[in-house]
Amino acid sequence: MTAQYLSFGALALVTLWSAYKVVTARLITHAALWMALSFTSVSGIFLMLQQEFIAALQVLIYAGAITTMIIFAIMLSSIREIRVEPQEKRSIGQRIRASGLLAVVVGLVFAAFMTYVYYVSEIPKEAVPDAGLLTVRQVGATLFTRFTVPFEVASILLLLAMIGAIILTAKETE
Amino acid sequence: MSLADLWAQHWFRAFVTGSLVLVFALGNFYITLWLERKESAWIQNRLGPMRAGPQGLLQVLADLFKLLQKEDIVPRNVDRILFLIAPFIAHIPALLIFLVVPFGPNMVVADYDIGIIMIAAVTSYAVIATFIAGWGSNNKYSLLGAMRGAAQMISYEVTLVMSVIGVVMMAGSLKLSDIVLAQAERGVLGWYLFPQFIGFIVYLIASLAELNRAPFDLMEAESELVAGYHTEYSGFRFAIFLLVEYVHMIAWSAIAATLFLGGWVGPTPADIPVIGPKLFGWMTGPVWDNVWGFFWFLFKTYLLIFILIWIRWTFPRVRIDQLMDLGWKFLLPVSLFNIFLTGVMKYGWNVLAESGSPLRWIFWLWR
Amino acid sequence: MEQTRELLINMGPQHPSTHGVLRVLVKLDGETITWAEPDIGYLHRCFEKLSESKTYTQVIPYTDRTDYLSAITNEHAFCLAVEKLMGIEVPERAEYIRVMMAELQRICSHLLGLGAMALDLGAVTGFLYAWRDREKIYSLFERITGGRMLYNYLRIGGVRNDLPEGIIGTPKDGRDKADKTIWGFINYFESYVLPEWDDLLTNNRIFQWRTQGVAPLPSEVAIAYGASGPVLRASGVKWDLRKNVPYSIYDRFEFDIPVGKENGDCFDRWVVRVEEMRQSARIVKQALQWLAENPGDYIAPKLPRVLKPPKGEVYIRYEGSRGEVGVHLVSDGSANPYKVKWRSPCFTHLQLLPVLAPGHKLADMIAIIGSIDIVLGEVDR
Amino acid sequence: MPYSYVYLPIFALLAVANTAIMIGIPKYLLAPRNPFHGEKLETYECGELPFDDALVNFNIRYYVFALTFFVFDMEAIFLYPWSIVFQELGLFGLAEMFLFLAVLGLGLLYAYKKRVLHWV
Repeated sequence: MTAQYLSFGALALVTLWSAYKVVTARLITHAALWMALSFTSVSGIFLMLQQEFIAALQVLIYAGAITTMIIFAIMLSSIREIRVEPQEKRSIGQRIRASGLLAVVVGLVFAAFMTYVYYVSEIPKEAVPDAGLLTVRQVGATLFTRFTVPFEVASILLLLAMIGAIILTAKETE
Repeated sequence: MSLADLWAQHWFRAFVTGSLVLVFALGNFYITLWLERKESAWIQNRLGPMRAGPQGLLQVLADLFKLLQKEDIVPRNVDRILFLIAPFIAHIPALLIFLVVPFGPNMVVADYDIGIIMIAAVTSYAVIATFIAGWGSNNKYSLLGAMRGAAQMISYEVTLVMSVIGVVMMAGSLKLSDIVLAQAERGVLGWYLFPQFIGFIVYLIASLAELNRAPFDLMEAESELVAGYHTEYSGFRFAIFLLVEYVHMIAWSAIAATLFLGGWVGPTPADIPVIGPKLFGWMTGPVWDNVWGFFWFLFKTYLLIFILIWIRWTFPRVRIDQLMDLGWKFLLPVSLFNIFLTGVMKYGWNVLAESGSPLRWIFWLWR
Repeated sequence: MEQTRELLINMGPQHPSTHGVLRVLVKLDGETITWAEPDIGYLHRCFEKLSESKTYTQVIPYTDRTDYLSAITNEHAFCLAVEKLMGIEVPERAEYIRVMMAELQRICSHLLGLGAMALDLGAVTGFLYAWRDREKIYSLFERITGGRMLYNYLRIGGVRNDLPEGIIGTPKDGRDKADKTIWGFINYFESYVLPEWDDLLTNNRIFQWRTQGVAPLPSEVAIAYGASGPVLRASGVKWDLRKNVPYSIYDRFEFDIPVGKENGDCFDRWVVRVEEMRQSARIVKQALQWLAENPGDYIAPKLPRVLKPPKGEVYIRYEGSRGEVGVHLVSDGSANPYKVKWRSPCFTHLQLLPVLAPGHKLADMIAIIGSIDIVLGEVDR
Repeated sequence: MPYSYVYLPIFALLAVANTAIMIGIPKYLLAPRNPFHGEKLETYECGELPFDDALVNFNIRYYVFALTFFVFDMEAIFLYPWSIVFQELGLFGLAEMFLFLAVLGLGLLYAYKKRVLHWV
């Protein structure tokens, strides 16, 4: 079991660290790539939970499509610097603010709060032992029988997203 | 710990099989590169490399050795981190694709249930690698190449996925070995090439675009963008991109062979009528099955590679807007139509198969 | 949302598809060209100034090097100018040899131009097929003149030497003798090469996508910019100096002038060149027939060693492979020309680039450069 | 079997190791190292010195491609489970998916009519 814990710890660390870097990276392209790494390690956590389908979707949609979309969005923005200029000296207050110490503290408080919520809540503390493998077949069998209406609504949602994007760009190019 | 115990450990097995796959990829990279040169020479009334080794077999080695001796230049203005990690990221999906490809009846590294989705997922990293190579180079040609590459690869990824859906519908599984077995049951003429002919053609065109090979090699179009997204790379960093390109070509051909041409399924000498069982009866058993399976797998893969090379040296390059139009306005609707057709035909067969009505022969191909 | 910024890029001087050392500055919006400007002069070799310190005969090898892909036609133009200045009568056999060589050279030059255009559009095989057939012409030329690319073969008043024994061949020669006899080459070219070009490229769907409708050049614009040769004819103007202002013995030959549409695009320029090769082959055949029927060895008149043309000036218009080659020759009566002015068709055509390119994609740029078929050696001289 | 996914990271590791070896060995053992800080280290601009920054903001039209790709990628995700089970669902499943495809097809048609799927 130790290997499992170790790998979970590593994945969690990578996820958190890369998420932190997404916010603090100076170059926006780097931030996008840190985000891709974060998504990837989250998919690793899904794999550890034996949810291969969800893990694959995580990579396909988040690390693939969303990252590509963000990269395209970056191409539209005017941020162009590739090198970071050396910084001038700053006061301690500025440094604290810049180093993200505050963010770390807030994050820790939030984590502590969430741990508390987790302990007092009714959710079983142990992972459900027989959750089993969520196969694609099961997803399909459930999605297309019980959740027909939400499924069709999803198509309308996607359609609206597409039409929205088209209208936006059409306006922009006029 | 004995070797058997070690073999039971997945990480050990992963290392061994991974090394084998790496050797397979590198070896076939070598052969494909040589084949490309010879075949292009053949098409163009030339001899191709002849000096190094018999039929120029060692020419690729000589070229690689030349690249080994090149200075590793990192230009001054590049985004160093992105520039340096791009080849690494590019290499990862090229190898991961082989995880789920069945090389033979019992020769799959890791037979995941989500095989095809995994391939699609892993491929998305190729887009990112291309993009950061182009963006990190801080070169106008590279940037244009990266933009083209990203747009082209995402557009054709959609088409590629859609063209494969038909096969999944026929086989009822995403596992590649299941798909091969489903085809094996149907006999030689039951390969999905025939019922999924539209899907196969769309797959071929889309994989050409996904591979950035002519006539869709727009992101490295040498007459427009010099070398596209890897203009700034030199020495072996450049060679890695070359390697990845060819390994991808092998991988996509292998997947096409698996999905549409029956993978490792093929006749063995023991299948020859009358004399076969007598003369080659000893050529059966699990080991020989794998040998013959691997042979047929390689044969089909190289057939497709041959076709890809043939196409490359025959057609001019299309323009980027024409490529996009082809993808979004033609291939995507066609592949959607293929899904529709497969659905209707399969349903028709399921309904009529038992009825004995003569109408059922219309749907027979989709049985 | 911030406005899109235009991207200014350099195409050339070290670019794979600028046919020599041409630099084109291109402004891009996305991938659409909004502005383009050629920057020339990287190959300037002072041809015109250099000629002033050479004798008339010594200038001929320099003319080879202006449009180095079409050397014979340049020599022909210059020789015609000097002959007109001095009033020299050229022997009939020499005239036929000159015309035959010039038309073979035209085929050779068009082959390379079209092949290079195909290469730029990504059809590497088409380029190598062009190279293969050009090689056959070169080996013929090598036997006739001793040189493969730069010949120095024409002389003022005639040609340097007669055709070698057996090079004409017979009309029955086919593919097997394509690089041994001229008849063999022409038969091979007409029966094998031209259909192959049609199959491989002209009728290729992708090729048509890439060229049809790209960079249309209205005929009035073409005339206003001084376009000539295949570029002008592709815009639907039936203008060929060989027919309209006949020189040498072109009035004795039968051939057609292929023209394109009113708004000639890259595809028209391609088709016109392919057709011109066919017409050139026709002319060569007629010349070969005459040469076979009229053997002789009078190929150049006896002239003094140092030519001193009378004072005066002369202008010759010559239909070169790429358009109108103009030679303006001024003589002050000494052994050296006072002034040689070379009108280069490529130089004129290059000015069309800023007109043709805007509004098209970056990829069309190379199709345009390929279709106006420039040789930088001639542009910069 | 969660462990069977150990193949993914190990394969990725092998790919990275292979790249590192292939780049590293020539770099430190065979290749010349001549850090001449001159024009050699400039980026390629066809033989001219690079001018202007390469990284400009591009036309917004490109963004539509990313979004359309995203929408169809989502659609593909619904298609995968459906394609496995559609034989068991019968006519109902068929109709369900065709409705879904038709709705998204409308989006593609709209994009086609608005001429936004046109590379600039």
